[in-house]
Amino acid sequence: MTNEELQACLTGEFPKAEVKLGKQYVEILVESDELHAAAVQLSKVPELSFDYLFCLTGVDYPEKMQIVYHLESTKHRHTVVLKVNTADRIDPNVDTVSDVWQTAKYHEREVYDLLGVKFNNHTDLRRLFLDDSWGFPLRKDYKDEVRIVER
Amino acid sequence: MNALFKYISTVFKGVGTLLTGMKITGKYVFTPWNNVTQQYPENRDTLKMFDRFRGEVIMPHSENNEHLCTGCGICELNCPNGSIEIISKMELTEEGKKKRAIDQHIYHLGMCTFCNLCIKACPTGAIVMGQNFEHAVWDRSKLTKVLNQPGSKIAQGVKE
Amino acid sequence: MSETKEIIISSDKIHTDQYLVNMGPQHPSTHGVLRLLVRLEGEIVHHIQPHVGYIHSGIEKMCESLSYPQVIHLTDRMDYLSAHMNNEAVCLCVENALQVEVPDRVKYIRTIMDELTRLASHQLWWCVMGMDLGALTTFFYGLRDREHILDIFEETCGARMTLNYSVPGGVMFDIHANFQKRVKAFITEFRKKLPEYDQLLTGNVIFQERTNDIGYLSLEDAIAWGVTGPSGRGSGFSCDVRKHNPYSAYPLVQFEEKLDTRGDSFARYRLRIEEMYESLHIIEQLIDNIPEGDYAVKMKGVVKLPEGEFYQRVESARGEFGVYIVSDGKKNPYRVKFRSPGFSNLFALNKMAAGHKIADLVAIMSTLDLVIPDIDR
Amino acid sequence: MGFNIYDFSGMTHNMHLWFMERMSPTATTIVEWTVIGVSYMLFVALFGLFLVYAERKVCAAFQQRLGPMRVGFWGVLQTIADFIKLLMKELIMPKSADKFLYNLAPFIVMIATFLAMAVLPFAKGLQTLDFDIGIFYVTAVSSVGVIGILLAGWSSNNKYSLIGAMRSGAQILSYELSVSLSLVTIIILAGSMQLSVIVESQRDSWFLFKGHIPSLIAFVIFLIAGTAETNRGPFDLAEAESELTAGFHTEYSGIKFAFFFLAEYINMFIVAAMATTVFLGGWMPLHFGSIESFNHVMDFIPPLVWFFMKVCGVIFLIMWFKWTFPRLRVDQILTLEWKYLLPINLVNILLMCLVVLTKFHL
Repeated sequence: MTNEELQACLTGEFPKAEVKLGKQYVEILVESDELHAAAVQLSKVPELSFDYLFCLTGVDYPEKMQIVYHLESTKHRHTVVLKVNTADRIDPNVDTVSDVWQTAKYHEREVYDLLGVKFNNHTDLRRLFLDDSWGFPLRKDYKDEVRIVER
Repeated sequence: MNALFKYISTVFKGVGTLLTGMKITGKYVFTPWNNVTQQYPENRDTLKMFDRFRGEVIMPHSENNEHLCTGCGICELNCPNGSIEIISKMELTEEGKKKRAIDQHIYHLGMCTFCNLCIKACPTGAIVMGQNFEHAVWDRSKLTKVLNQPGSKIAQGVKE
Repeated sequence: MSETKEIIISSDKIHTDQYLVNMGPQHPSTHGVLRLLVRLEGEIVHHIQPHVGYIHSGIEKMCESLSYPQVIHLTDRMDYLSAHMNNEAVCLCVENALQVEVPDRVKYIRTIMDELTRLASHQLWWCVMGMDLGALTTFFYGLRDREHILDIFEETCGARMTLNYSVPGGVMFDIHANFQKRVKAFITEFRKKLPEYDQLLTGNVIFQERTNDIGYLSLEDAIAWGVTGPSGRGSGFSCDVRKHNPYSAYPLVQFEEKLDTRGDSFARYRLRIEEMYESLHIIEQLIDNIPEGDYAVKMKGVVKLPEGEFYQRVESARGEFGVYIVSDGKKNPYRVKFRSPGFSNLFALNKMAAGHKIADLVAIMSTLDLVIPDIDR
Repeated sequence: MGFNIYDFSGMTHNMHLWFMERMSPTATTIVEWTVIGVSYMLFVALFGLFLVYAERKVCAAFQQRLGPMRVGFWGVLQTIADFIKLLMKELIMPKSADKFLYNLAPFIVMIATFLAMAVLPFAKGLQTLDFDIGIFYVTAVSSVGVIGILLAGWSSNNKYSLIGAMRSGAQILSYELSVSLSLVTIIILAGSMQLSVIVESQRDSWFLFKGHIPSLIAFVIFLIAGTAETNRGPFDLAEAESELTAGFHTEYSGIKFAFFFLAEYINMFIVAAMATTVFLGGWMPLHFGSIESFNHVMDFIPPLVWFFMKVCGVIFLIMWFKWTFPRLRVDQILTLEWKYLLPINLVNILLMCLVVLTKFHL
């Protein structure tokens, strides 16, 4: 499917979500309470069948946290970027997708570790790289006077 | 009977593959003149690094103790790790104008990652990569170097 | 630790305890500072919990305060065995964002460098694989051949591993005058040495016994766990970025994406060996046809990306490497995420190795070809 | 004292008489024991050092390297330097180790090696004990060493050590069978278990050639099983560097580690010496049936040189195995023994019986 076709298809499938054609990929922005349903739909609908999650990350914007899922379908070879904004920046919460794509389990742990995003229903949400006492280093307001030298 | 035949052929095939492997290693053990060891400190005289090898940042000086550095600080800006510090000073030119010049080009070898960005950015080609790679010292402070030699001055005709 | 609570199980007749062994952070076969918490029963591995982060260096955080050319030199230090692919990924991402078209010469040089890096990485993987299985001599044969590639790198790029050769808009230097001659000499030499690898290790009956039907990973699991590269292709997961999202000079060359549906250790092993042949084939097609031209396009002194999000996928030696850059229009990225192949591959280890023996765990880990800084970043 | 390089029996006999003239029989026995003991210890230390050096050089040659080159000419003093280093190292003991067993283990391993060495005929007359059950004795005492390994693994209170020791136990117990059976094949041929008799009956032709194919198969099986007995690669599961860091001797340091290390190399010597004695004619020179001049030249080389030449050749072969093959897995090592070596061995004994009954070997 080309990006335009994919966009049309996604608009039909997700009437509530915001689907737009980005520079590279089709981007779809869903509400955080609809994330899990959307993820299931994206992976199960035969025309879409996004079965391969190749990148999961979070971005700390001034007002919100955004979790970005890069998905590919190994059957149709089309790619989509699924985005979800959290309501709260300080104590962000989204549903886990690790039951849909297994690899998300550890990617979500990484995002939790570095950005402090909590994933609801995650089976094993512990920090991955850092100590429990550490802050969330990829947040923009993270300060570490010892280890970070500002130039 | 078939099973017995299979068993025997497994044994012979297995031994055969083992002997093939031994042939390869045997080929090398009996040709010791093909050894690839380089005896490093002993071959220091003949050891020549490639001319692009990035060993350390140096500032070449001419025989009149002149270099090409104007003290513009572009290398300092381009360095990702803060290995370069430029201390500039103001000098009076012959016409009596004030002009910025280099006082000390400080280079922290211990922080350098040899990424070549400073050399690529240098507008006058004042700094280059040297081939020396034997950087081990007993004292960490010796890794901080001043690249411009004492008493050196900028060569004639170098413009910022 | 949550694992310690559930270690005691007992059967009706014989009372057996499972026990926990820490493999790593200092362990010869984890190739770095990876720690595997392994739950064993006798020799049988029941569960593997990888603990990572021992050399987490915060590269993504560092990148947020560096300019784009400076970001590139840090990517060398993640997956140090596919340094050039990592460099190239960031460069391609920046070039796509700025819509810069690089000269054909650059594309050719980058592709040749990619494949040389892949060869060097696979050579090191091969010799370490042999060493993990106890055949120590392979280690030196692999390194011996890898030395030639490193010499080529050193002559052209100035460094042996942390190349930092790609820059936005091109490459840092033009190729050295000896480059083509040396590469061709290496190919002739290595085409003679590669069959020896097979004779020494692949055909060996002990090796066959150690790898066949060990560490099975199904296609579904490979996709679900995002196992890419030769490890994923060993399960039949067609995931070669060079084929599906071609970049640089890959659209111009003929090569095959080798797939194997067996999904065991030997499939992953054999695919890497075959990939070495394919890499040689790709280089042979390009090395004589490097077009004349500039080795870099002129870029502005300060590279600024337009506002937006950019993603670039490349095929590194271990699998799919991705760079995700969020830019707010300044000279440093707002957020950089590196999708490292090793990270996803590692966590499929439990799926593959559970139920096998300790020795198999080591072999399976070897076939995944993990580089720990790539996982920890 | 009647020193004869081709026959030491006169010399030893004269020495015995010389002591007897000057001392009481009890004192003579004590002095003789001491002399023998000291000379064995010296031999073990020196030959162990030589073997370690040889291994490093041979391994380097297999890997296209040079090996140690710095200490002394071509690094000949390297192992001595290493030995001094090991002597000076601190002896570390894990806090919760079983102290008595932990300290005992290296000595048991060492004692087993010394016991096995006692019957080896180095040259004519240069043999300490000449039992009529020599082969039986060697197979018996060489398996005492496994107790040391098991103790070391158990008492270290380290899971890696324990796994290594258990592997070693399973391995040595099974391979003991193959070693003995392959020696039985030759006992059938020789009709004696006394090592001096076995060597003597190979005067005209070595058993490797005399016994035709059955003895060749027995030789190969003996080499494989012997390598496994000594815990060397490809059967080095007990130490399995990439799996168990160092296996049963993970927790040992300094001189106690050196004991294990030395014992491994001396065990390799014992296996090679047994292979030499039983299959390759011991200290007997190489003879070809009717080529008189050739046989005469071979006779000129002293038996001691013959013995060590053959031993070094076998040791080189064992090293060749180690530096070529990947390690086997623990279940494969048992498969190899019980499914391949043992049945082949039993059939081989039958074949050998046929050879002997049909007088084919004469």
